[in-house]
Amino acid sequence: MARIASLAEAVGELVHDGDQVALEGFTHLIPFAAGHEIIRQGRTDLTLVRMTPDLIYDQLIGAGCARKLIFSWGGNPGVGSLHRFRDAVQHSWPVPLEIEEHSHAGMANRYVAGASGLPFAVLRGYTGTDLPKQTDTIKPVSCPFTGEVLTAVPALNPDVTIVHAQRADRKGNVQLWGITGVQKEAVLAAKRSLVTVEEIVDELEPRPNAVTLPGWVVTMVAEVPQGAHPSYAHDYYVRDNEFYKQWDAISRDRDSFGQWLAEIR
Amino acid sequence: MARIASLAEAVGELVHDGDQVALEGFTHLIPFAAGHEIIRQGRTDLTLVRMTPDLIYDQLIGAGCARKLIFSWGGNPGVGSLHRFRDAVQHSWPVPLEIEEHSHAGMANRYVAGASGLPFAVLRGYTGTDLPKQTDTIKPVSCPFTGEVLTAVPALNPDVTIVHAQRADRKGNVQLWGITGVQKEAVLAAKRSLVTVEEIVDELEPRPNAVTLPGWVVTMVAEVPQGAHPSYAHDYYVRDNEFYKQWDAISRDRDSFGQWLAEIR
Amino acid sequence: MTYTTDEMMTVAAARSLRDGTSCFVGIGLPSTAANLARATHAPDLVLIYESGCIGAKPGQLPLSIGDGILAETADSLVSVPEIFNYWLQPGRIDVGFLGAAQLDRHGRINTTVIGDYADPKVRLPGAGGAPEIATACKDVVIIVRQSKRTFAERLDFVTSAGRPSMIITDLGVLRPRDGEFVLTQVHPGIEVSQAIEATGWPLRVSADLSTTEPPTPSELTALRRLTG
Amino acid sequence: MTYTTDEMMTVAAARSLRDGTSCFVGIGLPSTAANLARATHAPDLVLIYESGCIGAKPGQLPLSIGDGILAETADSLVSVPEIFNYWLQPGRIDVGFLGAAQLDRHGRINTTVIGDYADPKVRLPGAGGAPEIATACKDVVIIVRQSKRTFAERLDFVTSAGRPSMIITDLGVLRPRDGEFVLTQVHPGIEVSQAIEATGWPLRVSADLSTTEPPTPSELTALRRLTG
Repeated sequence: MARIASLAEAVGELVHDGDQVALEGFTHLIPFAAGHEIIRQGRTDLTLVRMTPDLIYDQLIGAGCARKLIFSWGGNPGVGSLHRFRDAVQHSWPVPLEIEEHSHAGMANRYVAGASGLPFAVLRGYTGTDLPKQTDTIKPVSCPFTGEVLTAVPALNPDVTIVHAQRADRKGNVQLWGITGVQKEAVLAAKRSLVTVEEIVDELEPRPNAVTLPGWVVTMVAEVPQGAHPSYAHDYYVRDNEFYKQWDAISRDRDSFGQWLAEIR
Repeated sequence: MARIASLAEAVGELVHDGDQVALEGFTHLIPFAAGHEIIRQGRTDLTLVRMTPDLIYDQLIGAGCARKLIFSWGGNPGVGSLHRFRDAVQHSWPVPLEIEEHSHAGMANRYVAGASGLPFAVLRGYTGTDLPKQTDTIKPVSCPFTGEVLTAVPALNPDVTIVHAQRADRKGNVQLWGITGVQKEAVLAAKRSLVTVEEIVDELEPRPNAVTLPGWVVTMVAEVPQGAHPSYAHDYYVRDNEFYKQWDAISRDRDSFGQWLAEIR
Repeated sequence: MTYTTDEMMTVAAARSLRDGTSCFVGIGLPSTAANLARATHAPDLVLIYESGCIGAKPGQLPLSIGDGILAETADSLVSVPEIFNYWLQPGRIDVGFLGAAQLDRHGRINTTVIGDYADPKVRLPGAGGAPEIATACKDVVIIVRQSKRTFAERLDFVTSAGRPSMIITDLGVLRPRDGEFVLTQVHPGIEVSQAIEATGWPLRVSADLSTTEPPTPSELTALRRLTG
Repeated sequence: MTYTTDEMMTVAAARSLRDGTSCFVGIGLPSTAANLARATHAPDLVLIYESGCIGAKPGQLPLSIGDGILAETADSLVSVPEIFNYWLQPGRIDVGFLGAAQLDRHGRINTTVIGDYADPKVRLPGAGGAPEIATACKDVVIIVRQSKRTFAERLDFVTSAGRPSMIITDLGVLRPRDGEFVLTQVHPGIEVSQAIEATGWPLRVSADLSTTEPPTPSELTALRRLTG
């Protein structure tokens, strides 16, 4: 049974300096509030894992929380670049950022292996690309039956995974719907997990296209309305596309980012 | 877009002598009517694939349709043995039956590999069992990162998969709900597929716990009300537990089975 | 209240399950015992069936591991590949509750063949989920009626090879000591000699042999409500 | 009706999609073109987004590949691992529709870095779904504005290496001939010299060079309704 706590308490207890941390949510249900709480609590040396770093990791990287990034696509969707991510990679600001780079298919399969208790996953991937030259977590593997050579990627098992969902009940059973991305796998792959939710309800009524995570595979649940803003929560609020566009200007130089950071802190 | 046809037409067109055929449905939604149609059309030399052969394959085996069985659990659930399966293995009646035997986890992963376009799947399985001594489709595979030895099983890609679902629309989009077992994987792994449905409707309204198979991955759809009887169709009819019990007597000797067969034919 | 040896076995098996844990449930005796535990001392026991039902709460006993009542009452309903890969395989389930057609002194199970594999005397159903349930769950408990035929000196085939912590029978309870299952508990009214007689290997008896508490009236009432 | 070069490009890309086929859609220009096809000559085109939306039917253009409208209108909504493993990887999708930051004469794409990987001049977003979209779909089409910077003599990094059948730009269409992309089509009003000038490698021109049909009023109306 998941423990229900405040966001500050949950992040304080579950996220430690130096941890490998995955905050997942594929465009939808991105756990922004939890990201801001990590910044507020001043965590450092984190290895951040996420398929699409998005604004949330641009913020954590700019705030100096991260030592390393494991990812597959680091842009501002529909807008352009992630300037804090760029600044860290190109100029080591505010601290150097090591990167471990994959494709979406590779990252998704790394979570699947993690959730499945396997050390690696097999895919048809990275064919003809330069990624295996730069990323040592991409290796060939042969089929024991046909001899065909395929690609292997190692499991991801984050110290802690954080996701946002629409609802939980009082036992910490969690329900999310709409685009559910890789969240189930990311939670099941992790050693500890935190789910922030729009609301805690008495009963989770069944819904189409819903994923339910039983409370006994979730460590902590925190009620955080609007916890995915400026991304969206299906049936609660829409994506704040304006903020995504504004972020381009806010993040473009270190000073304006510093102002944003001071307000968050 | 799937083609909508009669059951006889669909089986006639899709199932050929000598084919590898998977009829799936885990306790729920077992495509019995399609199995009976295969018997009626006198198909022979089939390689039958199914996690739980159940009464449906006991019938096909007793009718002499099968040359080989690929499976993981061959019993009459809650009742006892499959007598026609036993008679075929123990006494080659009515024809010899080759078997290829796995565990549920192995079979499920073989379908997953098939659906994923991979030649094999990796699992932690068969540890300490005698199965790898008898089944040459179980082999060791090493993790390229940790060196750990795990188990590999080859993909299943049936010539044709047949499943039963609650509904389809007129474009052949298929919806099934309740226990959905391994049906999605079995259909996606197959070269051709047939879905029998309780009813064809104008619109598939969204439902909790539903799997939707788009019409463009289904070859043919046939409307067959009660097509899963004596298994059940969630929200349509319950399992005919009495028939499962009666089958024990019907199938126990060749004569009474022969009478049943004459009626089906 | 009087009770049968089967009822004693089921009650003893139910008691072995702690509240708040998760249990991967085989059909038949294991399912009856796990549902009895949920109906008595372990209301928050999480029942998991290989058909993909997680947290099933059937009011009546299911006849198969895929009954509709399991799906309707589950906290979460997943595919069969998912139940094996994401839920069983990583070792996140506390107890595997299994039956057996034949087992040996090491707690290994045969549900495949009696006789030679290529030319069997009796062809049994086969492995099902058991090989992986027996090795992936943190703990494994076997529930089986004890007889010379079932408790075999030698298995014709090893279907599952886990490390069970307990074998619960209609006569008593066996636990591993120095790599071999020995009798550690007899049910009320059962003689040690009966258990020895019903075992195909020379059954050793633990020095600290105890006697099972008989079923309480409330345990029996709950069990009969489930099975009735 | 007058139109922009971007509109011509999008219309040309839309026309390349046949009705009743399936298309794995990247965000931006590819998504606009695929939705235009669905709104015009290909109402039964199946749009597949990497967010897990199969058969999405958005009335308005989505801004990201994970907009709510894609989920709400999809025939089937699946997880991200499933979209890559069960749908993309086996090659069951007819066309992959991709954009590019930089590409070479072989149709290989760079969306990773400009300059040295370890110490890049410009860090680009990276691979996303492109490496597997480019190799797993039966056919691949690239939609990209043509310029010397984008159409590079040499890539600093190969992010995706498929075998596209077409590169559709704001100036014309390139197709592979003897292992190299050559100009096979120019849009109305575009000079061959403009296309050569906007290409970083010595662009060859096909002997059977043709001119694209200009956008019809109904194509333009449909496009402007989508983007407006």
